[in-house]
Amino acid sequence: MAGTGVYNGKILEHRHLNDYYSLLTIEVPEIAMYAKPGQFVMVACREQGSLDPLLRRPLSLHNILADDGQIQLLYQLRGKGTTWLWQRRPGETLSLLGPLGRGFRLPPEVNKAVLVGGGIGNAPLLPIAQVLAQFELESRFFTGARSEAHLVGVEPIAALGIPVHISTEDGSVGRQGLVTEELAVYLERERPDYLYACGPLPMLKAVVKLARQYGMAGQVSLEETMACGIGICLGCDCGGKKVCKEGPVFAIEEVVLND
Amino acid sequence: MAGTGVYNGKILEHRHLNDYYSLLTIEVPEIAMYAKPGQFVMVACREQGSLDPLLRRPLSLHNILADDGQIQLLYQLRGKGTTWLWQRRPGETLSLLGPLGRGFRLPPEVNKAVLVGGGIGNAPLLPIAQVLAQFELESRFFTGARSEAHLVGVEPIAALGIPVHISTEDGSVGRQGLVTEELAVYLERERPDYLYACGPLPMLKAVVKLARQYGMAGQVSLEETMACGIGICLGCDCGGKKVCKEGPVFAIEEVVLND
Amino acid sequence: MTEPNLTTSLGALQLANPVLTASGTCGFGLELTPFGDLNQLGGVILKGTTLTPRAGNPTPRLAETPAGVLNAIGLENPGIEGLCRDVLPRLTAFQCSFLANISGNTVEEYGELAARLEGEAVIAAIEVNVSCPNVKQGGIMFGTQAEALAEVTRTVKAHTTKPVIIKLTPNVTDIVALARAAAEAGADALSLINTLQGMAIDIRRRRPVLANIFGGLAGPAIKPVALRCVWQVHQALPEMPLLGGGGIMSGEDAIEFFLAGASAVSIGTATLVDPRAPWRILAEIEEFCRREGVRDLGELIGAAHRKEE
Amino acid sequence: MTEPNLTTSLGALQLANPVLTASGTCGFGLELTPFGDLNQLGGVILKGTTLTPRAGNPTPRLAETPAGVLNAIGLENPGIEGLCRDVLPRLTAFQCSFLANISGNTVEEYGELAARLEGEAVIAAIEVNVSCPNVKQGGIMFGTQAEALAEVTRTVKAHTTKPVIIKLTPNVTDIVALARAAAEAGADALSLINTLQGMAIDIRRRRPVLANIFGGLAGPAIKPVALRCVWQVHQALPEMPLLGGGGIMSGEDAIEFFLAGASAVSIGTATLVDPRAPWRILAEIEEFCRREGVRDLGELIGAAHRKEE
Ligand SMILES: Cc1cc2nc3c(=O)[nH]c(=O)nc-3n(C[C@H](O)[C@H](O)[C@H](O)COP(=O)(O)OP(=O)(O)OC[C@H]3O[C@@H](n4cnc5c(N)ncnc54)[C@H](O)[C@@H]3O)c2cc1C
Ligand SMILES: Cc1cc2nc3c(=O)[nH]c(=O)nc-3n(C[C@H](O)[C@H](O)[C@H](O)COP(=O)(O)OP(=O)(O)OC[C@H]3O[C@@H](n4cnc5c(N)ncnc54)[C@H](O)[C@@H]3O)c2cc1C
Ligand SMILES: Cc1cc2nc3c(=O)[nH]c(=O)nc-3n(C[C@H](O)[C@H](O)[C@H](O)COP(=O)(O)O)c2cc1C
Ligand SMILES: Cc1cc2nc3c(=O)[nH]c(=O)nc-3n(C[C@H](O)[C@H](O)[C@H](O)COP(=O)(O)O)c2cc1C
Ligand code: FES
Ligand code: FES
Repeated sequence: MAGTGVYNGKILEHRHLNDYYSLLTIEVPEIAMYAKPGQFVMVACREQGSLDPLLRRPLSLHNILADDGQIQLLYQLRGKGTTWLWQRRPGETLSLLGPLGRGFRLPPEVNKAVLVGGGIGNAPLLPIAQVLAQFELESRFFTGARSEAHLVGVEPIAALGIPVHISTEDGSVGRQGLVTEELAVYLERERPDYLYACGPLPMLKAVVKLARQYGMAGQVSLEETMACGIGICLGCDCGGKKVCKEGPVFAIEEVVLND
Repeated sequence: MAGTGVYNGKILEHRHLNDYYSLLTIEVPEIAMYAKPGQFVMVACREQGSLDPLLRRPLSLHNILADDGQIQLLYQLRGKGTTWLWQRRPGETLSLLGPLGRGFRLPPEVNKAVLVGGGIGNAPLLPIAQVLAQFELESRFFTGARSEAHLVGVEPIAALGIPVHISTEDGSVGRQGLVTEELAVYLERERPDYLYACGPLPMLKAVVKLARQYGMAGQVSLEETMACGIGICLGCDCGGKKVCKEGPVFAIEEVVLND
Repeated sequence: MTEPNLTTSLGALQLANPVLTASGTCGFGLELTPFGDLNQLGGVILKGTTLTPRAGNPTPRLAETPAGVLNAIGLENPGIEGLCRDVLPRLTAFQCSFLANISGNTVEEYGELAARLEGEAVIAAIEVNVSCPNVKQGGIMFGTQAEALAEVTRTVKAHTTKPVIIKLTPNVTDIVALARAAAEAGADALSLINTLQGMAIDIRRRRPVLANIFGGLAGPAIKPVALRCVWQVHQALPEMPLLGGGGIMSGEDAIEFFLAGASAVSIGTATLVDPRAPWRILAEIEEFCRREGVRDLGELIGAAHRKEE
Repeated sequence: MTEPNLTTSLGALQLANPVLTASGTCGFGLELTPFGDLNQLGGVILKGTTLTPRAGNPTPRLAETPAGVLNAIGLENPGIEGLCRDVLPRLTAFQCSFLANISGNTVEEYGELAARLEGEAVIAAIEVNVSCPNVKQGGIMFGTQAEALAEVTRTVKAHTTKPVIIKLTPNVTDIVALARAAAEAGADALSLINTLQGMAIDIRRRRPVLANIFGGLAGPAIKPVALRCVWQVHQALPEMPLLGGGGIMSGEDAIEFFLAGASAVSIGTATLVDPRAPWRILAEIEEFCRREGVRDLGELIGAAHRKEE
């Protein structure tokens, strides 16, 4: 993890995509240089001098523009921290701790891969999709959301030439239903051999179940409440492993998803 | 106290005068309309959603532009709250509680008045100076500071045509010494009959002593740590009186300045 | 959709809604009238009152801390006679519930204070502040010793027919033991929590910030401790009505207290920061109930103790 | 001007400077090496260790609160054998002081833990966490009962020649009584404070945020309580060396603790928020001393107790 540290990043662009999602472009070469797909940063969501909110917020690297020394964060407006973040403007500075965690790995042998993302879970999938595209591996992207407005981060993956399958719960766009329903049909028919997934826990559970059912290997990116992001507080446990350090990406074989 | 309330003010201008002092111009007609000389506002020095710093900061009305619906605050960079304030930019909104307190009163009969201010204590003197000038009362302004860089708020009073006497501790501008030294000479010679003062406690003590010595009436504006600014917490006691409500301006006769 | 029913009670004290202003943070209520209609609040708890007038502590009496405020007012108040003579007559113009908050140096003083209020119709209930040094027992706080606490409770009960709410201090090893002592001695309800003992130091002067050295910590910083106390007491004494408070700044904070077991909440520091806070918080509670389909406040009280289905 | 002398001590434990990382907030120190040089710190207090390995509590184990953080890690750790086998050998590469932090379910376990560490030269001192339920006494925490605390202290002392630092819990009525009990039982120094018991509730789910319901509150929110504890104990036991901590985020916060009576400080939550915090805080302490003309840290320790001239 050469280069992990606390760095000031300068906001270059901040684009509110709709009422729920926003895309930050940040200049922070120290992180952009070393970051790998699936890694994340811990963002201080408060003004210097303020102690509330106290903890940094984990956000995945949505895009790593190493040559430009830039990263992009794609985030959903949720509570105190993201509300603060939402109001930041270009030119302002953010304190970032990163790059953190063990990201997505390209497995030694893959013929056909699937990417599966739910809602904001699409955020960390772009960098690994870029790698798949770069190696010209056959891959497909299955994504699901509550409704059209909650579909985010799809275009940049589509732009790589990766076919996209959209499901929405209300049918406002794509197929109506859960992403795992469409995924199941595809797995049954095409038998891809590797899977990358990120999304809400119920989705991940269903995905892992499907993967096991079809004997597929793969990796999932997990979320857990974090304080430090660097393995010193032991707050982010998942079956005896630290999500921030041994994850957030885990091999499907090693992952234990409890209720 | 008609009109006292919590209002959002829009920052129109924010001028950093030097490394220590800053002048804010704020559009807040609800306060500008009702405020009187010597009153103050409690400013929330944190972003909405943050709880740190928790308490509002008391700042005097340095200028009340009733017709324009504007006020000005002249403040010194000190700790957490003023550091936050220092970074605000035009267009941003501040939450203000006010107008608060009992300000300077024009006494029934005055022939010759003196204004005495120390450091940032000059801030609340401008509005009462304006009144004195408006009534064409003979008045003089004595002000002291550590050094030239700590002299603030003098020009707008001078611009009213009121003669100004400057003392600095290091002699970098005006007479070298304490403001009360030059004041004493003047009192002895001219025997003015009324005094308005604001400044650090040691200065106020010396001023009150002088006033008593020369049998002068007058008013002083006091500072005390405040939480509410509206008389409900009893935090700001001065000899059984609430500085925020029965003050901050007290008649010299009624004031008790302990160590 | 019909409006949620927010009426609640603390023992025999019926409240139009669960939002009360906390003692010492709302003066005598009158100071808040420029900011809102007292009649819309569940109740107003008056500044702590002692037998004789008190001048309070020297200043500084306040110190800000991260997300909190320390106070050492020292119970400045006009004394019970001053209260009854000068303040209470002015409160009869309002319909909301006024609660007295009493502090004694001895058990007997608590009894006298309660007795003096018995004839004052405007006082709907008595909140008993037991975070006071017991001068007869070397200054140990009444609220930290089960036996002393029980004695205060019994004495106040013996001198009044009004509902008696014992306000517990969190500065104890076992809040449940003290709650139980007050309950067994006849308390009609418990108020949780008073301030945590704390201090701050001025590093330039190299002296404590507060003239009194120690102060009571209030504000959002103490909310987790207050919630834990409410939870533990509700768990142990599910039938005892609780007035919860400590760091409530929003309707959502108040909801946490209801879920932990409080039947009503007291708003303290929030009012110091924003005098409209009690009204805003009430509106936010209503809004939460509407949004979440809560028809009666009772659905929330203690609900977080019930396991998920 | 010469550099200020920041060497200090906790009983027989000599420290190059007063900044230690708090147990449970710095892993085993090794995790911090990408962010700073451990050898520059006064000391590193290792994650709490128990006799047998522990998996800790289910998640969520963390909840943020205003200016604070609740944790219910549940003492996840590899057990004393795991520590001695896998961790301690890797620490010998560093020159700074490493302190073990031990937790037992019974008095005997504390003794066993201390005995096991006796031969481990890399461990400079033992910090004893007494915020653990005493399984033999119905789960009441050792740290809340003077007699149990004294027994733990005596037992640990009997099994080690290393300096023993008893880490007190603030969740008690009378911190001084407990400090005195530990002192009389032979503690070489006291560590003040561990976390305050608290909780948070998730109002959407209507359940406690933490899977464990309760957690320990740490961070700036508790600083006023921690300072008060340090002040009271230093006042009562001026000769007892104190390791102060609770909410220290800056050098200025640390100075407050020295002035209240601490000889060294422990940095906890600050490191979680910023892994460079211990180094930054040390630099800020140095900077303060230079600015204020403090030549020796000793000039500050307890200085706020001395009245102004
Ligand atoms: C490794 C990792 C990567 C993530 N990547 C992204 C991303 O790229 N885009 C994005 O929108 N979100 C991402 N999340 C979720 C994101 O961290 C939360 O949405 C965010 O912390 C919410 O903060 P808040 O203050 O707005 O909400 P609040 O609810 O006020 O937060 C309160 C506390 O809960 C924690 N918390 C809340 N939601 C979550 C969550 N889902 N996971 C972990 N902690 C949470 C916060 O960090 C904070 O400590 C990621 C989470 C993890 C663990
Ligand atoms: C009625 C009144 C009018 C004032 N008018 C002005 C003004 O016009 N311009 C100006 O620069 N300053 C004025 N002050 C002082 C100003 O309130 C403080 O400088 C300011 O609160 C410092 O806040 P901080 O967060 O930067 O400092 P910090 O030291 O971080 O503040 C910590 C706490 O101490 C309080 N505090 C600190 N200094 C003072 C002080 N001198 N008086 C009262 N409380 C203090 C703060 O309000 C806060 O609660 C006035 C004070 C009062 C009481
Ligand atoms: C300035 C101030 C004065 C207080 N005075 C009293 C009092 O007289 N009697 C009392 O029982 N509690 C008093 N309290 C405690 C509050 O009523 C309340 O219990 C405490 O502040 C916690 O609530 P909060 O965090 O909402 O402020 C006072 C608190 C503050 C901040
Ligand atoms: C995540 C976390 C884990 C902790 N684990 C331990 C522990 O194992 N043993 C212990 O004695 N204290 C433990 N503590 C308490 C800290 O060592 C420290 O006493 C406390 O957090 C107060 O300091 P702070 O406010 O600087 O964090 C832990 C604290 C946190 C936040
Ligand atoms: S967040 Fe601290 S160990 Fe993972
Ligand atoms: S600041 Fe609260 S009464 Fe004056």
